[in-house]
Amino acid sequence: MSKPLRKPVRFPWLLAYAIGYLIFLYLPVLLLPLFSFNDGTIVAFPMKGFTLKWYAQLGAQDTLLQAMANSLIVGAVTALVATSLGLFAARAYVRYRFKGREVSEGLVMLPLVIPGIIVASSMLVLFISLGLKPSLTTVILGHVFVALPFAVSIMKSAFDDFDQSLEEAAFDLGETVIGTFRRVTLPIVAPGIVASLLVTFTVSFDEFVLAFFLSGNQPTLPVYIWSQIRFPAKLPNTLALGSLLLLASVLLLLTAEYFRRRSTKSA
Amino acid sequence: EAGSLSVFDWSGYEDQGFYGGYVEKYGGAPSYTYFGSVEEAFTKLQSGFAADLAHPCTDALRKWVAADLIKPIDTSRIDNWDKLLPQIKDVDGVTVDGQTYMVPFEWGNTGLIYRTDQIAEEDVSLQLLADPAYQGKIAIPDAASSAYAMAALATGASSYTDMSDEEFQKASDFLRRIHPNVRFYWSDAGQLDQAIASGEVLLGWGWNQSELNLIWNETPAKMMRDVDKGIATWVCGYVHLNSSTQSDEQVYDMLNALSAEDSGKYIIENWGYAHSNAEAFKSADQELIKTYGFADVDSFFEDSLFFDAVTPELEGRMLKEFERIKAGF
Amino acid sequence: MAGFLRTEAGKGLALSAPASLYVGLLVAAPLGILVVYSFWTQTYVEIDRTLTWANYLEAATDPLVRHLMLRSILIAGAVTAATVALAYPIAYFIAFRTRKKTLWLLLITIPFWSSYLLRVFSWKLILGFNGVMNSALISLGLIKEPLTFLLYNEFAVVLTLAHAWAPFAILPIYVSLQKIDRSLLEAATDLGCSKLERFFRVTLPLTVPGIIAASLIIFIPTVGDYVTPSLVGGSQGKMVANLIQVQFGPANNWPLGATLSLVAMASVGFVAVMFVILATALGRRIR
Amino acid sequence: MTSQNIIEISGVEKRFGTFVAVRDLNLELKEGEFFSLLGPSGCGKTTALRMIAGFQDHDAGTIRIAGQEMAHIPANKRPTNMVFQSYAIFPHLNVGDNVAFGLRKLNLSKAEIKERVAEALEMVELGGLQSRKADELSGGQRQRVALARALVMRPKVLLLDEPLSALDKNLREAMQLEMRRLQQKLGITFVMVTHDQYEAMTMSDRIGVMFAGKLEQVDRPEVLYSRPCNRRVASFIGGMNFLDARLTADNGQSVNVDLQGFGPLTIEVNPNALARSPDLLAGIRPEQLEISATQPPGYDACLQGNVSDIAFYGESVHYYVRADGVEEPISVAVPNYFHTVDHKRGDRVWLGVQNASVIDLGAREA
Amino acid sequence: MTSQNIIEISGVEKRFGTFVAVRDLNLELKEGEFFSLLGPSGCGKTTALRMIAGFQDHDAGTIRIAGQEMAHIPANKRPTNMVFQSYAIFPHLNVGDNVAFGLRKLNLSKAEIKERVAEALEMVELGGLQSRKADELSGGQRQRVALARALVMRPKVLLLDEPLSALDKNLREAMQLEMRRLQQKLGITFVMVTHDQYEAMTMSDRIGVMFAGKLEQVDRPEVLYSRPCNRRVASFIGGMNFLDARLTADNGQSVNVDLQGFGPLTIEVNPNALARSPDLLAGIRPEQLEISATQPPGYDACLQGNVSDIAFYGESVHYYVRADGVEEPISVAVPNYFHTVDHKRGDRVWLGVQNASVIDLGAREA
Ligand SMILES: Nc1ncnc2c1ncn2[C@@H]1O[C@H](COP(=O)(O)OP(=O)(O)OP(=O)(O)O)[C@@H](O)[C@H]1O
Ligand SMILES: Nc1ncnc2c1ncn2[C@@H]1O[C@H](COP(=O)(O)OP(=O)(O)OP(=O)(O)O)[C@@H](O)[C@H]1O
Ligand SMILES: [Mg+2]
Ligand SMILES: [Mg+2]
Repeated sequence: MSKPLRKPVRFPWLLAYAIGYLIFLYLPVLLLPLFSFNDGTIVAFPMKGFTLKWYAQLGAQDTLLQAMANSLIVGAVTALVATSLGLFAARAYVRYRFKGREVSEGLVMLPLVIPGIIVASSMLVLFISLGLKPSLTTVILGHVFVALPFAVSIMKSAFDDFDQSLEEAAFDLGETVIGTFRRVTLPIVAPGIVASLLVTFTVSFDEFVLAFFLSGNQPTLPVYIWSQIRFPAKLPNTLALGSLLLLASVLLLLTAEYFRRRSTKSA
Repeated sequence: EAGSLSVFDWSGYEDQGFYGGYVEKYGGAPSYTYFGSVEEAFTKLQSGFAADLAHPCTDALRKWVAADLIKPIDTSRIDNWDKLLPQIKDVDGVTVDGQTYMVPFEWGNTGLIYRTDQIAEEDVSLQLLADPAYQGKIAIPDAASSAYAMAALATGASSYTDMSDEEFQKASDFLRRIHPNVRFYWSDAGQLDQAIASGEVLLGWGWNQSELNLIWNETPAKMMRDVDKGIATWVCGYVHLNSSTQSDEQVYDMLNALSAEDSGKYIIENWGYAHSNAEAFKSADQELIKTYGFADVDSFFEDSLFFDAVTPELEGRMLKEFERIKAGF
Repeated sequence: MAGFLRTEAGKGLALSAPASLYVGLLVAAPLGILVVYSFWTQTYVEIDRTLTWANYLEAATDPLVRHLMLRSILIAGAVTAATVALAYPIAYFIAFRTRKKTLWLLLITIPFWSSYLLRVFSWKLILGFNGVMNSALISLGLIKEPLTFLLYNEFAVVLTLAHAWAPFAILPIYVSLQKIDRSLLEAATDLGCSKLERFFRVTLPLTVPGIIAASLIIFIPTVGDYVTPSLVGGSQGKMVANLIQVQFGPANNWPLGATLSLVAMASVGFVAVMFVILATALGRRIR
Repeated sequence: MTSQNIIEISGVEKRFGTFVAVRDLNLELKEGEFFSLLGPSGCGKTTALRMIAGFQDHDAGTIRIAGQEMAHIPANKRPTNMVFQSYAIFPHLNVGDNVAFGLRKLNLSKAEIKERVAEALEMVELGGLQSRKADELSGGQRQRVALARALVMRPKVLLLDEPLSALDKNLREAMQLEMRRLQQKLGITFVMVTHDQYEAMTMSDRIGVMFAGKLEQVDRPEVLYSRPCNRRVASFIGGMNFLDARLTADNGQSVNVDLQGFGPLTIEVNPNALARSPDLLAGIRPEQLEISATQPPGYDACLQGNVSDIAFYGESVHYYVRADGVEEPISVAVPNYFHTVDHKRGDRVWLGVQNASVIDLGAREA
Repeated sequence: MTSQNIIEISGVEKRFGTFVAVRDLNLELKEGEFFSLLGPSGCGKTTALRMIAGFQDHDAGTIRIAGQEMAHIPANKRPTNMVFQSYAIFPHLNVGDNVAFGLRKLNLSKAEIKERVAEALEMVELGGLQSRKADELSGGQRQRVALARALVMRPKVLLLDEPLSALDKNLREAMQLEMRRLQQKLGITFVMVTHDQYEAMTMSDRIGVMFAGKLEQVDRPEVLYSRPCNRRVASFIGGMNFLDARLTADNGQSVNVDLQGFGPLTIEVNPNALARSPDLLAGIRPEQLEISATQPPGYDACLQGNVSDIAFYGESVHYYVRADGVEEPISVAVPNYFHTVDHKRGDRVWLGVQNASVIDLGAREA
């Protein structure tokens, strides 16, 4: 036998680019934690000194915490509603052929491509003319609208992989339509549902323009941050909160990934 | 109980030192909702947003009244009414067409803030804004009324609220001339503070709050306070909204707390803002009064320009023209 | 009726109805209202409900509107081009050059779990006068005075948005790359193509749909963005959305705002359709 | 037979839009019968099976199972169970729970469920694998779990949609024997869809051959092979040489014909042939022709030709012979008795045929 | 043979991590040869093919094509072309552009490209379909476009990875003939991967049988069938009854054995058998046994048993006979001469075998 053949190793340009791109993605995000430890209200270089006071003060910022709670509520409700609507719609698109399917599919994707300010302003007009006062409810209505395309496309890919004969098998074994959905469909598309919940929650949690137009006296976090950015003294608090949020979301994502892996391993 | 009163305010004004009397009586703070600008507040209120009190500034009041958003103030129920600075009470907007609509709260200057290490005190003037030497080194607010007030001062218009066509044209031309120098039109004060602190911007039209922030951060910068060269005074205060649902009693308790001498002392000492209560200047720490330039309050009122409510027709023109100027037209 | 619901079409319609009705109503009703408003006029706080073309006339004749519209489309085009061009290699890398696809996709999404406003704010810290970039360059001795062309101009808007839209570009392109049957690539090599030729003759044409999807998702909302331009765009970054926002805000002229919104949508729609047609045609030309 | 009809299908039709997937389906199946539906891809086999199972409504006709009309009875209420082509093993459940899935709807005690699951798994030789995860199963094991899951419901009729097509050759042959054994033991009616002729022939009591939505012939495997009803059926099952034949005399049970290339022969009338005419089509199976270098003795007719091609199939060798007066080469299969190939390409050979080997396929145009 | 070796593979190995997908591969292919790689799923056939094509590096050994060492020559520079299992028709191009794909690299004039494309399409009988869209093609058409696209490049070697597995039976058989015809006409070396024994046997000049990464036997189809090298190869191609045989005398070219059940026989020594020992394994093909109700005359050995099972295959009937002294039932294939089945289950029958039908498979444990 001759010696093993080895091709000359080439410089991995793409990997290098990918790493560079990651730096581009992370640079701005990692500055937030950095300045949350800065002992000064003006966020600029050079930094003044190390402090934890912005974190210590966080607990006392009632309105900030309230805004955060609002965002969590809006995000959670949006995620639930959008995912449920998306679940049923995606199932219909993947499973059934019917007149108007393309139209309906296109329609549901529309929010992705309508400029935010137009959605926001026209919804404000709509809600006011319906006598619906700006409130968390209107924010949720708006957020479900923008989150729906994400939910639908995620659930569609979940149902794409879903072998339809599984449902028929359950039905064939005497299960009812609802029973089949509960005992077979739901557990199998569960990873898709979790992904959809996570993504729609993120979309809502980070959404500003609609929330700004549609929120009443309960601002969501981005709206609150918007007012804080104009008010320098509170900015470091906001940075501290942003850093904590980032940490929390990383943890959440890692947990979700952990469970996803466990479920695919055992599925 | 305390929280049932809702206040629509700039963020930061939820500080309990501003209304100690209310906290004492009701055992807590009212609930606050924030806006980023008075225009934003107006849009939202017009959209049907409801609250008991709001915190606009005088220049907007005429529009608020016209849009039927606010109720007149019964000054007899304001305990401190007589102690309020008379010049402030007279400002157009606190009263509109003879009716009082606002309980003035804080006031201050809008003026030219500059880096003292780069520009000598005797050289500084509004005309410097248009000097090609300062290309990319100035910042002015992204708000038509404030910009036009500055332009009116710079071009010597007789009245800012009621400019003649010719004066309006001159003011617009001035703004057009400084446009190439503008680094950015600031929409939040922090943006201006940081730019001046870093040396990115050397001259800016801004609030005295910015000056203070710079002083606290040890930046060599100050506001040009020479009334002859041009300075403006703004007054903001609380208005009673038509959409208010709380009892008048609670609303007036809050208004009284806000205009009390203690509140004034607190805001002067801790925030460096001038308060509407004349007594407050006497009881506040005189050292700080000096640092913040409030030693001679009356001097502010002599030749300074007040942000009175502009006539609707003029306001429309300003807005439209300002948009063009910003777009480079 | 019950019979219809048991058919395939019936079940499909019933299941998809909530979502499409929801979106349909929330799209149709506001659009309808916008249309109505656009034919009204407003002076100060009074709305005049007589129908008139005045707003459209103003939008059509005012060079400011045309200027801002054009600038918005150009900036959005630049943002789209930059984002897609920067994202394509990453999507390619994840689809073809790594096994840890999930990890990379996660790495790419995590930065977007912070607040958008704070991220934009960070860009100001990086590009600012004494920001990260300038500090670094000065300490390296490459420059003496801070560079001022980094922030408050179109460049900053493009860069900030290219960052903000990254996952929206990477994901559709990744999906279309992932869908490519690997044997097609091998077939191309087998027929004599080098890697580069293979990319241009097979991979690229097959990802045109992904590129189009990514472009639309980025281009259209960018035209409507007013927050980023006002934060990092400086005196040159104003876009048509700022003008619209001014009408709904300070200027308090909703009818004009509605008109401008509709005009903007129409222009954007037109540009988008032209783009799709052009891109598809170009994709077809490659043989 | 004494046994009862368990399935009675008459006049059933299924349309998808304007396309008729199944037309005028008539079929009666006996209790305990093993029936296969055989046909090319897309001919409507699966559709027919799914109408019996209740997954698809039929547009016309009636389906009766165990005497009961099925029109308005949904799939979950029918006395049938199905083994899916993809097996449809629930991925989130282990083997035991998969098999127990349908039982849990029946109000049985836990112990009883456990017992029936164990019994069903024994039956398919998967005893003790209850706690295996679905994705830890091999193809053959998955197939058997699917079978157990259906059998545990004790259906009157078991429907199977190409149950073995995903398995490789050796496993498939093993499972064929296994399933046939099980079916005979349990006495359940099996209806199996397949496109593999050998599978159908070795497993089934009767086979239905379908083309383009139409069931063309239903018969025992031997009859299908020896008396196919027309050219399509004849060529779908096994190899067949088609030759023109002219009717010269009709003797009732048999006819005299003049067979292309071979000349006069007397062949049995095929009762299954769909239409009759003086222009007959005749078929001869490749293995029923004798090939030899000299004229073979004892055959009813002979012809001469040249070997044009030879294909070695292992157990047999196929010679393609271009015969004088016949356009298509005639294929002849010779069993590979002694690992020898007797004729070379180009050789002049004789072909011999017996009367009994020539199949009457009815009118040439049918 | 006078023709040259076009492919020379020696000592080639391929590992995926620690798993050895192909081990010690040695193979020499002649110009113009039709070679098939046959083996069960996962045995490494595709991997071997892809190493020849250059899509996969090999970890050891050498591959020479047309005399040139291929180690550092990328796939796009090799004188080979490939027909992929999935056909890999470019979906964004029409038929003409698909076929022209590789030609555009060759600096040909437009007219020349057009001409060669037309010619290649003619060759696969798709003339005039240049402007068809890829997704408007049927399975068979796709296969032929893939073939044309590779052939138009005039490769020295054409590699085919299960080119027919996606087609249905009738189309597959038609394409088998077609491809064989084309190969003979063009004189190009074909290397085809398949797992269908009949396909390999009917099309190939030589077949390599692979198991678990190892090429176990390379030979002409007839030799593979009559002289397989061991039990695995023997059972992978055709049916086979395995019986123990004890060596009683070694005569050089032949051996005397005592065959389980049948008794003493003299069988030829199999030169391919891998290992020898007194405990031999012998094989008898089912079609080479004679079955009869009475002792068949003229056979070298006989035994008696009972018919335990009957399977009807159409062209033949398989009887499974439980013989005295043999554990496994012995299968016997009888051609279906006259549409008659001669024995019933349970019948007592005789089986007869000739010396020449018993295959020496070497040592029992090999
Ligand atoms: N839901 C449907 N809508 C429209 N056409 C359909 C549908 N289901 C099946 N068909 C069509 O009906 C015909 C018969 O389909 P069916 O699945 O019964 O074929 P099959 O005989 O099972 O084929 P295969 O062997 O390929 O599984 C096909 O032409 C198919 O395209
Ligand atoms: N890229 C790879 N990484 C790891 N293992 C591989 C890879 N490619 C193939 N294998 C393994 O190598 C073995 C041989 O694979 P190969 O595809 O050559 O089999 P094959 O004989 O073509 O099978 P089939 O008939 O199923 O196509 C298999 O066990 C397969 O799992
Ligand atoms: Mg089918
Ligand atoms: Mg393979």
